Amino acid sequence: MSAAATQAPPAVPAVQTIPITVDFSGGLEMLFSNQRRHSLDVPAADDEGNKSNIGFLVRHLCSTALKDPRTDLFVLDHHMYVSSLSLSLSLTHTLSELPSHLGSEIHVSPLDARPMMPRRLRLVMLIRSGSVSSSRPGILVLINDADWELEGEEAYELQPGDNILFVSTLHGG
Amino acid sequence: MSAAATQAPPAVPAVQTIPITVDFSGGLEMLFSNQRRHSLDVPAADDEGNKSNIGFLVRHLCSTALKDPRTDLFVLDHHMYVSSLSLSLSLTHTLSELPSHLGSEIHVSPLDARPMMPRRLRLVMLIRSGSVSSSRPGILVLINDADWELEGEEAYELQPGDNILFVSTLHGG
Amino acid sequence: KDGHSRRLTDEEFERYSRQMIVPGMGKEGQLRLINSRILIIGAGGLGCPAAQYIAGAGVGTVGLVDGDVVDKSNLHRQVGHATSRLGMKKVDSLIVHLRGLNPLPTYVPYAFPLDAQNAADIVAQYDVVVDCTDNPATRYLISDVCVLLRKPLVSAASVQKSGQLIVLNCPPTPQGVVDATPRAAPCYRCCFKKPPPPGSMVSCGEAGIMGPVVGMMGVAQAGEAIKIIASALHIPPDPSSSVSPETNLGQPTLLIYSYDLASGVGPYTFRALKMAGRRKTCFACGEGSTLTLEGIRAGSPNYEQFCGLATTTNQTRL
Amino acid sequence: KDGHSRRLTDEEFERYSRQMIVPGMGKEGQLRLINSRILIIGAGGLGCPAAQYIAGAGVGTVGLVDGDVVDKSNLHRQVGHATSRLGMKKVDSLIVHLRGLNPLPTYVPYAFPLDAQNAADIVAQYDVVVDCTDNPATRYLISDVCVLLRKPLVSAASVQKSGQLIVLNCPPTPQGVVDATPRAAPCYRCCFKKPPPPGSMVSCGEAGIMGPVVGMMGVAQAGEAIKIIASALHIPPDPSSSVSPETNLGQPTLLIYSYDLASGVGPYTFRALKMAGRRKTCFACGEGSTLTLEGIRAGSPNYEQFCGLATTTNQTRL
Ligand SMILES: [Zn+2]
Ligand SMILES: [Zn+2]
Repeated sequence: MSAAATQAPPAVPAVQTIPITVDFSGGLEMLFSNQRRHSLDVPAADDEGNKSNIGFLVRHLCSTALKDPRTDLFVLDHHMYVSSLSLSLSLTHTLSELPSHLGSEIHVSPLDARPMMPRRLRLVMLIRSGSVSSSRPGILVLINDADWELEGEEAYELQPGDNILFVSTLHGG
Repeated sequence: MSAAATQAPPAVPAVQTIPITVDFSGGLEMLFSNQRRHSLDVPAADDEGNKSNIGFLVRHLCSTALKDPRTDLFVLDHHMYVSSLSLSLSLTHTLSELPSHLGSEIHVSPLDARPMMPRRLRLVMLIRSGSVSSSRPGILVLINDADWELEGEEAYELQPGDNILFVSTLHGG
Repeated sequence: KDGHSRRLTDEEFERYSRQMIVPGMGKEGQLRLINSRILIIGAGGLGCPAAQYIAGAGVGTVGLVDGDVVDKSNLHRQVGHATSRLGMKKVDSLIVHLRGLNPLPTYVPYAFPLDAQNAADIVAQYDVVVDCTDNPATRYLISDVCVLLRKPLVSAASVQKSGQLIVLNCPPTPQGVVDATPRAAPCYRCCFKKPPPPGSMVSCGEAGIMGPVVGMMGVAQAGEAIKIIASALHIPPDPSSSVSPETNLGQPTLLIYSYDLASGVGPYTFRALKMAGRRKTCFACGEGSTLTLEGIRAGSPNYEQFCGLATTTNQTRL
Repeated sequence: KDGHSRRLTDEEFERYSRQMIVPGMGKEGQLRLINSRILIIGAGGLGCPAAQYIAGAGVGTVGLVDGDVVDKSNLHRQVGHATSRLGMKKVDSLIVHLRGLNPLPTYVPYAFPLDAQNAADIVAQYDVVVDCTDNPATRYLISDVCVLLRKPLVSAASVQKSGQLIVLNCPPTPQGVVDATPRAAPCYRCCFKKPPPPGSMVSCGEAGIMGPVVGMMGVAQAGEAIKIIASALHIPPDPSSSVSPETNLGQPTLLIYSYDLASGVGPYTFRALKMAGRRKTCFACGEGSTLTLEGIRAGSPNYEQFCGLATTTNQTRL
């Protein structure tokens, strides 16, 4: 081993990140390997240097999902990837009606797939559109257990240790 | 007003304190004006200069209660003071059997007093004895929602923002 | 009202003694229950347990609304029905059970679905409404009517392994009044402005439901309805009173329950989420709202269209 | 066991379909329930709702232990009984209701109190034990027997406006084994080493109880018992398996419920408390424990004395 080899390489400027946790509930967790809580380090600023806010977080979740097929964060159930779903897919499709071009990446057990399909697609829409607005129906966004409207909605700037919860509204009884 | 009067008095050395919250649950909150949560600033060290721990906290709760009759922290229900209760009181006494020397400080409505009396006395014992040990029956001590045995019991040193919960064990069904 | 200071009968004393001795309840709370009227809309997975505890507690009049009949697939979770009552109207079946449990309350069956035409006439006769329904169109209708008739609303929902509960419109304040002190309580629309897309509205029948999950939410609804009546939380505090009870109902908490088949109870099994208060811009209770009972009866708003049900009548498979 | 891969009957399919389609349950989970035996000790405020949902879910054999008879003062909270069954043994009364709800399970009544002599023989016949009793002596007895017979225990308690729930001894590990991987689950004594002083042991009869509070805990017990069976959480994981499901049962959570008559649901309504795992020094399950079934039958330990009941036989008033 040469002396040169032991020298540390020049330090790459560390990307500043913010450690947060992202939770899914009300059935949404089933879209994320049944894992309710995900610990993430998100960039402290967006490409334009603005502090990362909730709007950025959703875009970040989106781009992470699309760029990194290894992470199971955006695996739906066990075998279904966001990147394989067409945005034009009608929300009223059931599994048997899925366009065939989605092809081999879809392997969902029939028993639990049919009823959940609409919600899967709903979240796919949420993520793929890259933004959630206050009028986005059916999903509440909570910042540290408070309705995001109490915190400034998309404009809320992420703080280290924040918990962001996405929970779907239920109607059954 | 003279100029001298506007001069600030020499600063008294500030007592270092630790802000914590103390919660009571499982019925114990009824001993504290039905208030579950109490925000306190406790001295950062005991008289001997040791960092304040859980054992100290209980002694502190005890001495605060006995020294400051204004605070309702240790008022039992509305009119019953810890300082008026005899330590030698048998735990099996009911209200009508209370020694008469406890006298006029006891004004408890008969309806809710009788069944709660034993628990009142139990907590009085806890506080008056000035210490809780791991074998103290009937009351669990939780440090930041974890059994205190996971945190070192009485030796656990208080940190700013800590939450200490006293909860009584229930047996009804 | 009459009877708020009457003596309890021996029968009532014997039956309710165990809750009357609970601190905060007492004879006063019990008499409030006996003199109150609670409407339970939905006699299914939420309505059965909710009704059991509301009837058991001695609420004077219990109204039950449901147009469905008992089906065998209901019985794993709808514990107020019975196999021998399959095919019977759910409200009648549930009343058989409730009357067996406690014959003292008056039970009023409404064996048809709540709709825009009948909702106001029914709701007007009750003090508190418990929403145990299973579809968003009815949930928005119930909330709108409760806003206009100033009724507190205990709302819960459940599907699969999740449950939600929130107390709304309590204490009720006039439509359009937003800047009140203490803060005006929100309605269902304040918290859930728009319904989810039509295709995502899965019912318990379609998506499944674990009995204890919906059971927990139904029992919790009974608990909230009982406390509202027993502690008179639905009576707005006297503004001249300096006592400001911290009931935290003006900015209520959405309780969410996440049941996990694969692991034990943990820190996220229950979560209390802080919701916003009444919204200025709320369609139903906000400033300048044009919602009226007459409008609702006449078909405006159209709840089915609002919730997209019209679009799902296209049942042709692609 | 036999039958774990049999077909479901049409009747079973129809009755249980709504829980079978819940993700994680399926036909496999349903068959586990059908092939299981759950013992519910106590047919009162906890036992009634627990039994309703356990029976509704299709557990194959439901045992019920209680020596009491139905009293009118029970009925505000013990929703599986009825006014027409006053004076009947609680286990028989509750079985009337359960059989009406679901005739498929086998119901086994034990119309006498659980005691040191009969406990082991009864518990041995079941897969999971649900403690719905109302006194500490029986709670310690049940836990000790569950440790020795290696049965998971779903324990809950409730009084006035408070409730508690914890899953113990799940999956069961041999007495005395402490340094296991994954961590051995605690027993009741590990969490509650000594009973409270005798005078502080207030029952629901003495101190009162709100129906929905004990109801919530009973329903939650059903939920935990059902998940243990349906997901086989009571079967210790294969040590050769690399899959380590995070069931958090080796270090379980004590769920506490604080119902507040004067305010709405809030952040402290439910709290999840992290308890310690199995204790080295535990009298029942710890290292070198000398507790045996033979000893228990012969009167050692003396549960009444341990819980101070002997001292309360002195009823002379001062
Ligand atoms: Zn509103
Ligand atoms: Zn142990």
